Amino acid sequence: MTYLTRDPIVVSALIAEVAAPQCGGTCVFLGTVRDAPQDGGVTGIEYSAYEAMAVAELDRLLAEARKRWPETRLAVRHRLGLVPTEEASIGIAAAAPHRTAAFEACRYVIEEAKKRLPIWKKELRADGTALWVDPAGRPAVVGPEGTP
Amino acid sequence: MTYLTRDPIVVSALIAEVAAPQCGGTCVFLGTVRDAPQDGGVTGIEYSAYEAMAVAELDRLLAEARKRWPETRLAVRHRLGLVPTEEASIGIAAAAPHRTAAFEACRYVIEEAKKRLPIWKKELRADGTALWVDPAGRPAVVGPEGTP
Amino acid sequence: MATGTVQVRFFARYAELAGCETTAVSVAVPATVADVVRQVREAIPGAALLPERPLAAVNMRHVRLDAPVNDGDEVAFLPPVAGG
Amino acid sequence: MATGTVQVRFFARYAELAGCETTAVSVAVPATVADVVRQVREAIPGAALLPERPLAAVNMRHVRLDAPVNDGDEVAFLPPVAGG
Repeated sequence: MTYLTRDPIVVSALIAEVAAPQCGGTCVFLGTVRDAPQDGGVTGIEYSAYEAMAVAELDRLLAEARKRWPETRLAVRHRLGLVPTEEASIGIAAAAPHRTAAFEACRYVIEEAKKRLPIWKKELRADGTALWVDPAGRPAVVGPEGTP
Repeated sequence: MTYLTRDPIVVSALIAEVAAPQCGGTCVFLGTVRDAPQDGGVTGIEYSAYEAMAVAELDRLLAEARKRWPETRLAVRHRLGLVPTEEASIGIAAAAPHRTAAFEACRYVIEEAKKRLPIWKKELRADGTALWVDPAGRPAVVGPEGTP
Repeated sequence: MATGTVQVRFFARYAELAGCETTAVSVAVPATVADVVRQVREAIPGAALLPERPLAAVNMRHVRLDAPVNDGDEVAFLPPVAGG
Repeated sequence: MATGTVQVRFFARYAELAGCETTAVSVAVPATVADVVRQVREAIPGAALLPERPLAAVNMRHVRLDAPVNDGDEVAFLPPVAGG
């Protein structure tokens, strides 16, 4: 499974990956790089990862989601390298027989991805400066279950 | 706003409609026609609508969603006519500065659409028969707030 | 009592039962949706097969059966909805 | 007491602070992640700028600082994650 890519995320490809005749509901989430005019403008974010661990962690969290929502089909793509403003850094598709499972599984994957994927952002400001994003309020130590 | 279409729903067009530099999260829902092997196979669903009221009702429910999640941008497409198995009958995109609003607004729109849109399905079975879908347990009388 | 003319619309399975998609009925106004239902079930043979308490809309808004109906209103009888 | 060799990896801002992406340290085993942190902060000048209790992974799994570390393990120090 190719979770990590340096190319733009193609939503239709993600959807095609999870499509199945028994699935009546598909939920897709896209996380996009947003501008921050209050910070003088953001032109893009440079994403870097502990790639092997990010893949292992995605394997684990997708396995958890599939156990919790057994009939759900999931696909995830995280982009690395420079992602310009308004383009997607992460795309998740979840298809299930019924929509509740599709929404819940999709939400689970993005929430866990945010907490657990060893991926970092360097924000590129319009003035040419670059800044590591340190998510506010995130504890410095996270245990296997996300507990400090 | 063109909510109703007889053509396939193009997800990328829906996403483009809601994209904005201040939005960091986009949630998309697709409702697709699913096969039902236990019913001898479904080849498609013929959708018909009280079109003017479906448009008015979508105007109303999107206005409600925009009031409840003020910074959320929404787009909806409902397909009419014959929709073959595995193709989408409804597509919803919700983009917001933060993902919680995107997920919640998208979910609100599909739940309300299911309850309120004057749209009907005739299921086309593999054996050539056709059957109006009468959603089980749905009360025959629904008031303006969805109460019987 | 004044008499009003109401445009009635049937959809999906109800149009098949009624054998038509639209009709006009005269009702004593002020009337309610329930009055229109009764009138229609009596006037159109196939409409007697409609439920006594169908889902209804007046001027493109979902309403209860006790909602008022006035001259010129459009009253629609809607089978249980199944969009999406 | 036996001595083990542990591969250490730094990422993102921590790699900038440490001035390198990887290093190897010798620790008395059995050790904990906290032991490796102490060792690294002493051995590498820039690593003294790392937090005393960084987010860490052993063999590509998130662990607490009291997790065991053995000879040949890969220990990674991770700045607060910000994926998605």
